[in-house]
Amino acid sequence: MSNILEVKDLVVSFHTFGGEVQAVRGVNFSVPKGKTVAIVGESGCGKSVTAKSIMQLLPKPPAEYKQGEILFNGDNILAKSERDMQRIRGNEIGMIFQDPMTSLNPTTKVGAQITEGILKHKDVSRKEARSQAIELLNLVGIPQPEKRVDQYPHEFSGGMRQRAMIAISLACEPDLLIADEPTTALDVTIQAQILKLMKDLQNKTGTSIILITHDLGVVAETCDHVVVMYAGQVIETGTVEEVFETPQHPYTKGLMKSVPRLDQDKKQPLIPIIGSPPDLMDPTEGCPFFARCEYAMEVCRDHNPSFEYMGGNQHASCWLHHPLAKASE
Amino acid sequence: MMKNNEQLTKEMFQKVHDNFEHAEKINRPSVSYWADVWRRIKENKLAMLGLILIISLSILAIIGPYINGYSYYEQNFMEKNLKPNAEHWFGTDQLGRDIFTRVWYGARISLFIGVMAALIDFLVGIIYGGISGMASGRTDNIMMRIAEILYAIPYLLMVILLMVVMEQGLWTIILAMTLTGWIPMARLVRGQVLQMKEQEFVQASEALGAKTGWVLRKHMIPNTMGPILVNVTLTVPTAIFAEATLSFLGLGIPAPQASWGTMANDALDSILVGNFYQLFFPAILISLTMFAFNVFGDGLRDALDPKLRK
Amino acid sequence: MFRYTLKRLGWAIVTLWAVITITFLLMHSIPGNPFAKEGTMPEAVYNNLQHYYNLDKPLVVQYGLYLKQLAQFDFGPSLKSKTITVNDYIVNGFPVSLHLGMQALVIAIAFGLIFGVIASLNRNRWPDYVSMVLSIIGISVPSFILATFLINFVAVEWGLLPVATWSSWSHTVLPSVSLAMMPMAYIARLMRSSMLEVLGQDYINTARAKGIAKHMIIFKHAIRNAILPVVTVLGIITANLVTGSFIIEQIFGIPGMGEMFVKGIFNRDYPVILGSTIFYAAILIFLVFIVDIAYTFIDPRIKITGESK
Amino acid sequence: GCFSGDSEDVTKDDSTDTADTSTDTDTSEDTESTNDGGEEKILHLNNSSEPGALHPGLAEGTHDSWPLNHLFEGLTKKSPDGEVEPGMAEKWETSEDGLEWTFFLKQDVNWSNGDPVTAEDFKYAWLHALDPNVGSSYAYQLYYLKGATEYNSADIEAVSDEDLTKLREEVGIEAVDEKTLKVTLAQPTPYFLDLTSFYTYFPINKNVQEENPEWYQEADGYVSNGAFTLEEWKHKESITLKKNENYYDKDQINLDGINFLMIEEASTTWQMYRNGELDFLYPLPQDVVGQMSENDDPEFNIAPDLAIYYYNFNTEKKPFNNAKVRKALSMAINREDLVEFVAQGGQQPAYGVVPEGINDVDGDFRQNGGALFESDLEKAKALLAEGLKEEGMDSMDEFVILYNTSEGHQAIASAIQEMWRKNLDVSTKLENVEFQVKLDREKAGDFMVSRAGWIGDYVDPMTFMDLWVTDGPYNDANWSNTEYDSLIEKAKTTMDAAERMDAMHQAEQILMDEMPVMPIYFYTKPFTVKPYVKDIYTPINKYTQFHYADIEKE
Amino acid sequence: MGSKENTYEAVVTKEGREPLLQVKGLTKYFKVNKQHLKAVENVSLDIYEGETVGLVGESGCGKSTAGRTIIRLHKPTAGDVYFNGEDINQYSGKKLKQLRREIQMIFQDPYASLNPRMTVEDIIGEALDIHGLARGKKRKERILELLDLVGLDAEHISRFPHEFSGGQRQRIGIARALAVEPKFIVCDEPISALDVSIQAQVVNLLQKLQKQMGLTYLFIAHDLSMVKYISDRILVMYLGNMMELASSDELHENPLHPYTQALLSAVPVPDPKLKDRERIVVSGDVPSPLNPPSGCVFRTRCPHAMDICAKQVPEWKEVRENHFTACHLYE
Ligand SMILES: Nc1ncnc2c1ncn2[C@@H]1O[C@H](COP(=O)(O)OP(=O)(O)OP(=O)(O)O)[C@@H](O)[C@H]1O
Ligand SMILES: Nc1ncnc2c1ncn2[C@@H]1O[C@H](COP(=O)(O)OP(=O)(O)OP(=O)(O)O)[C@@H](O)[C@H]1O
Ligand SMILES: [Mg+2]
Ligand SMILES: [Mg+2]
Repeated sequence: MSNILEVKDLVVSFHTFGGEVQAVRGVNFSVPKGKTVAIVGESGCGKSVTAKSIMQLLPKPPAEYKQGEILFNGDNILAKSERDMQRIRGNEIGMIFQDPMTSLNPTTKVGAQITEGILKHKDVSRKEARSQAIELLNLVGIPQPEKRVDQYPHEFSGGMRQRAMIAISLACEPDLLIADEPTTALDVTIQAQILKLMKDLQNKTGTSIILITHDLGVVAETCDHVVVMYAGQVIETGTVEEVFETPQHPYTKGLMKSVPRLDQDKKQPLIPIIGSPPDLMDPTEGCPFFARCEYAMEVCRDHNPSFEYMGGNQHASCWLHHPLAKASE
Repeated sequence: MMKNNEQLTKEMFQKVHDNFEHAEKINRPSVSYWADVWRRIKENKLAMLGLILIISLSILAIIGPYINGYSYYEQNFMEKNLKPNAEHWFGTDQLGRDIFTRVWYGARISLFIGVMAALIDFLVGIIYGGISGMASGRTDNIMMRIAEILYAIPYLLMVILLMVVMEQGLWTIILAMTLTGWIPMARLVRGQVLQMKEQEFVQASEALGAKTGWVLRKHMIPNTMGPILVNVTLTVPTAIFAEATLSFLGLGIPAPQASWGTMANDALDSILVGNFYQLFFPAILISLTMFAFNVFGDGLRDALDPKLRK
Repeated sequence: MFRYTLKRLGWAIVTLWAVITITFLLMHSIPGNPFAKEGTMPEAVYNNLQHYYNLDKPLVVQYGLYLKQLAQFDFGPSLKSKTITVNDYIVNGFPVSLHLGMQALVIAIAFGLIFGVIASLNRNRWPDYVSMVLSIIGISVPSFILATFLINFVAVEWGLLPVATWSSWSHTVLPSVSLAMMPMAYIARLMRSSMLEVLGQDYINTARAKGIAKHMIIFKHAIRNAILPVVTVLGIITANLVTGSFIIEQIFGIPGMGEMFVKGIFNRDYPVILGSTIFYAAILIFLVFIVDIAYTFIDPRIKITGESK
Repeated sequence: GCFSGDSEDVTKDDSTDTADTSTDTDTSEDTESTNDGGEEKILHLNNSSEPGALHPGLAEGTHDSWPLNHLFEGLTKKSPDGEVEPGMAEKWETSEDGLEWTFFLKQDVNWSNGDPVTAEDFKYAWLHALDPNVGSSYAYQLYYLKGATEYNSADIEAVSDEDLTKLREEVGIEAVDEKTLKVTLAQPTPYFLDLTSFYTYFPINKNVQEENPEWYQEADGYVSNGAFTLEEWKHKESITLKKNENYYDKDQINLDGINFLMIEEASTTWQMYRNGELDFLYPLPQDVVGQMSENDDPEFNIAPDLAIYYYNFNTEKKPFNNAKVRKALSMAINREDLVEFVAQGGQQPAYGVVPEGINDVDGDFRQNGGALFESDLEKAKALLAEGLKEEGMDSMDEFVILYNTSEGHQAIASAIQEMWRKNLDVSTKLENVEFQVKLDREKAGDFMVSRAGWIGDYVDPMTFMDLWVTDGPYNDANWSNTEYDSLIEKAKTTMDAAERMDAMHQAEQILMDEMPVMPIYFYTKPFTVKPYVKDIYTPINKYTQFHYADIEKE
Repeated sequence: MGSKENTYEAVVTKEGREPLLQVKGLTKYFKVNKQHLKAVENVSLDIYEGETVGLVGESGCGKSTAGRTIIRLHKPTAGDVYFNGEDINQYSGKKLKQLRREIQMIFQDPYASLNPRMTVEDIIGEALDIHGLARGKKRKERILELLDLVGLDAEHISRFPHEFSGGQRQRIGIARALAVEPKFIVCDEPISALDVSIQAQVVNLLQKLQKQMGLTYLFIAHDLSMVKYISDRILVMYLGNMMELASSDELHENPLHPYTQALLSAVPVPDPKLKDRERIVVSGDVPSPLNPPSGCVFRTRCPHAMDICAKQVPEWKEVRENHFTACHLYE
């Protein structure tokens, strides 16, 4: 089996004051070993919830796993106990969060935050853990790691903090690394540094990576596979080349057209996606993209299309690919 | 997901043209900020309990003294120290006065003291803190230092001076409550103002050419109101409580008027002779009021918390 | 750091001076005099007393004399007692109040933190409500009522502890508990909301993602960060506790400093009023300073600079 | 001042340095050790508050006097049934005109440090208290002595040292020899003998005072001449007295010691009494007094007191300038109810100003005088109407009753307020102020009706009667009546007992007719005592005395 | 900084038009703990009517401060700003208020820049009220007109900000700025906080409005691709200092300054075919503005740093036609 992770039909809801938020509604995708899979989509489409579900980090309540399974190396994570999860977290699956400013404990030394995971999962002495931490800091390109390991996060710059976060997540050489928008809060120059670092590390360790982002540029440059999410659903998957060259879902197409390229002419207007994503509190029966879709058909209003194979590695869920749609054109 | 393809017809695959209209539509009904807050408060059972208690206490404070036909001052030595009974629902006190009537009369005074003290704290605090926060720099520094010094001056000394200078009574007590009570409020307001000054919508208003007064009125005050209001609700019971403490020192409301504080203090010795009820009623009402305002204030804080908004 | 301390010290002296001056003026502007009794005493006796305590001098002179005396750390005599001076009051009373206050403080902090943490970890479930109700009781029952009840039931009816005085450890239990209730409740509530805030922070998720067990996260990551707001208020709470509570000392007959202040004012015992005010203000200033220092240890983000906030 | 104090050793362990003040008894404060086979007999009392000074010349008030009365003994003392009996003096003589008194001290009287008590000690003590430089607030208790007033009122700033010495020498005290003290009075004072048992008249050990002017501030080095000595003084906490082995009458003393606490809160002390932590309790919480007297509790006692509770009318303010109005108000209150239901301490309703317990020529002054007015609602109403008409008023304006903050005073004031409202339809407001403020306002005449009380200094009607002479320092009602003034003057100057008493009876009648002050009740001293405490007695003008008390636990 | 006087001359373009806005040697320091935080240092720039000038740079490099100082929300530490030839630093009171009608600002955070307690009507109406532009019925008409202009529904008028999506909110902010009919708008990262899919909504709207009303923009962003797309000319800033100024095409094709080159190369391109292009990744982080490096502020991260860079501030020069830069490489 070449997939390290397979998410099957995952459904996650939040029970809030206002009612049930169906944050994730049937997500399917898989992560091949040693590859980088991007999850893209607008804010609030369920990327982070999906990622946290893999780590089982969602607070229950309000979160509830209603359906589906997450197979990590063939084992269903959702069926595991909190204790087993603690063994997996940090050890087999590492995670990097979006905001390096808030993801580190401000009152604990960076070194201690790195060694914490090592001490938990590996049978090493404190001293050894510390030297490993220094090594890790060195690995992620922090100068003078011997000194830095005894500093507090606030003494680090934003880029360094994110490097430290990466060091923490890589401390136990996990098989899978989930990076939830690791560069969104950073400047382009720093982003370039971090992405390069991640690529280099992957080449060295062969870790599989799930990279969550909404920057298509980042996806194109760093990932092998793409998962496009919209309103809690996966609407398209495929290799980067497939999705960028032959996007099958109007939403994916819209995403491509709404960002300018450096070489794009000013005269050539951008094409935005009109409106905003639907409310996940009570989503419609039909295609969630219906209200914003320029190709919308009557069938889309009340019927949610199924996730279909498009050839190659590509899947998409759109009625346009239905034989009847092609026929009516 | 659709599996039953047989239902699909060709007509269904006609293009829809008018659907962009929907895209910009907002489906949710329009709710104002306060309506939203109210909705969230309503969902907080504890806070609602607090609110209901506050309302009930207020209503009883208004009508309570008239319910059973006694007056708060009438004494009947033949009926002193009676346990609660059909005639005197909460019993009578050392001078044979009806505790039920007195307790609700006391509710008026205590609640009035609490609310007025909170209001005055609020007004003074908002003005002082507002000026301090808006001025910033040296003025701010000096104003805050003055408040600091004031805080270190013996409170009781000021209260006694006040009691001497002013005629004894309700307003003097209220003033006594607010002598330094406004300081935390001023600090809070100042903090809020400083925070608010950095908010983009305030800067937007400034960019539009708004004057300080305008910014204060239109933006600062309405937006700092949340935490301040929470503080106000929490000041009410604090003042009631503080009045009770002053009563212990004999500096409470003059007889025969009664506040919960003076009643509790007067009844303190009654438990020595086993008349717990004399202390029980005022004490439980103080506690209930504290409880009510506190949970309501907490609920309000939660409801106003922008982090919980969505 | 040294410069900072010096700066704080300078400001402390200015504050104290302002407090002294205002208190001096205030106390001399309230009517009454320390020697008044039911019916007046003969003119001569009164004059002798006034003279004896320099009260016949103009206020400015008295003020000057007092400051001079103060510069030698002498708070002067008590006008009501020929036996103990204000210094004695403090030297005798403060250790007692300190003992009582520290004991109450320990109770308040320990239980306050425990209740707060438990409540926050079980938000909107019964442990939350229980600790909430407990802390509401803590802040809503005036201490004189609580103390009276404790004496009546715990001491007299059930005979578990002695009623009053300050003679053995068992005598200190009831007053400490009575005194601790209010700050305990306050700390519990503060801790609860602060914990809730911290538990929602990203770094808690980071720790969980490392596979750290829940209780370790709470101890190593949550509490330490959540305790910061508690530390801020600890200065004032401690100052209030260790300088004595009049009500608690009065009810339990404890020879602390609390009554010094209140009685001083009621008796117009000028040196006692000034002495206790200065002492209280000094303690307050000192503790706030200590809290600021402590802050830098708990929160490495805060560096002591010349700025005071 | 001499108050810069070297008393920093107060916090040290007090159970150590007692060897030099005590003789042969165990120095341990524990009750385990014994001196006559049984348990140590220590009585536990509550003195309510820290004494200001345990020094006869500097003491003021009851908190000082209670321990002081057990520590010291004057020329005379009071017997358990209230009679004056020899103390340090074994006998005395009076001159014909009542101005010269000669006291002969007992031979075997000694200080607790072994020094003999001498006439010089008395002279020294009294002059010390009168010294204007000492600032004794009870110095005026010695004003009966010739030249005492002059000496004490000398303007210290102005007077020269020689002049002051001269004034001092002119005070009428003379130590004729070691054991003979001659006293010359300024005026004949029939009750002088009674005064000599008062604490300002106690001696102090001259040598001790001169060697260490602060001897009285700590138990260590404390020297007294009474039945007990000071064993331990934990400031603001407790005072422990121990039997004085040098006391001439020590065989009569059964207790090993007395322990005074200083807890002010009456409810706390009552709980301590209930819990067995106190053996005797005075004062008691009002509610407790009410309940105990209702239940006829065997531990409950009511001792008489020499004090009156009354209201001042400000006779300079309309309509209280009108005697009819004043009288109407006084007649409209029900004193029996007030005493029974509000004050609850077995107090006596007052229809005069002199309480019971003071001897007349024959019998009791109060009983001989009887009730000088009566409560009568109808008459009160009529009088009020009449009085108001005389003042040209239709009705009584609302006025304020001023009292100093205290629950007891508040209860009385509330009850009187209600009685006036109900009976005369007169509305009033209550204003409680701090004690200090009340005094200030009374002095300034800034009141309408104010609460007051007076505790007799000595056991003679005069201690009450001379309060209301024109411009008298205690005459807060600002009342003036020449007839009354001359009657008081007459009573003060005559040595003829019958004439004196008669003049005072007449004066009291005038006072009650004019009613510048409205008597309410005479105080009592309700107390509780455990049944195993025996042989205590309560002189009318003092707290309960334990000199001869004993503890007999089964 | 001996080049202050010459700077302005150098910046004048040869088109001969009078610039709408002239910034001369603008400097803004903040006092932080008794230290100077050099947020903006000696920035000079002319902006011509109807053009869009982009301002890019890393976070904290002083873009917002520059924008705010230009429109007098901050008082400059040094330097002048001329609007229509008049020195606006001398303005106060009435004149300043008048200036507020000419110059407006759009803010970065669509959540924070709208008062959550005001309806859309009040938010947009505020501008009208402050300047007394319309009252009563006319006020409402004007607001509806503005809503229409930014593509919002009339029925949105009574709604509160939290009911809108980010893009809609940003449009409300634009409507508010437009209410006073300004000539010049500082757009302080108006799209950075928006989802890619809706960024285009705002950008398109801004472009449409510019065409319709002849607006002039100072467009601040850190996303080079969007800046390039929308701007006529681009000014690159680093640590408060100007690095490079050129027309957007010129800047893209011939970046002169090593920093610009690094910036351009760091921008990820949404094209998998270009995945393996050679990139210049600058190392390290931006130094603290409290203690900026001597000489050229970029030298600490510059791959071409030379000895002189530490010693001397590079001069602001026109290296190619209408293409300015401050770099020792071009001396
Ligand atoms: N704890 C929670 N309680 C209620 N709803 C939640 C909670 N966490 C997430 N949601 C909801 O789930 C949905 C998906 O959120 P998620 O965080 O996965 O979005 P995202 O794709 O990561 O967006 P972003 O790009 O902003 O990070 C959102 O609508 C959000 O409101
Ligand atoms: N009011 C202020 N007081 C003190 N320092 C300030 C103030 N405003 C900005 N600064 C500082 O000035 C520098 C420049 O800030 P500015 O906001 O202009 O940067 P920016 O380029 O807009 O960054 P971003 O991309 O993050 O918005 C920063 O170091 C910032 O901390
Ligand atoms: Mg997310
Ligand atoms: Mg900015």
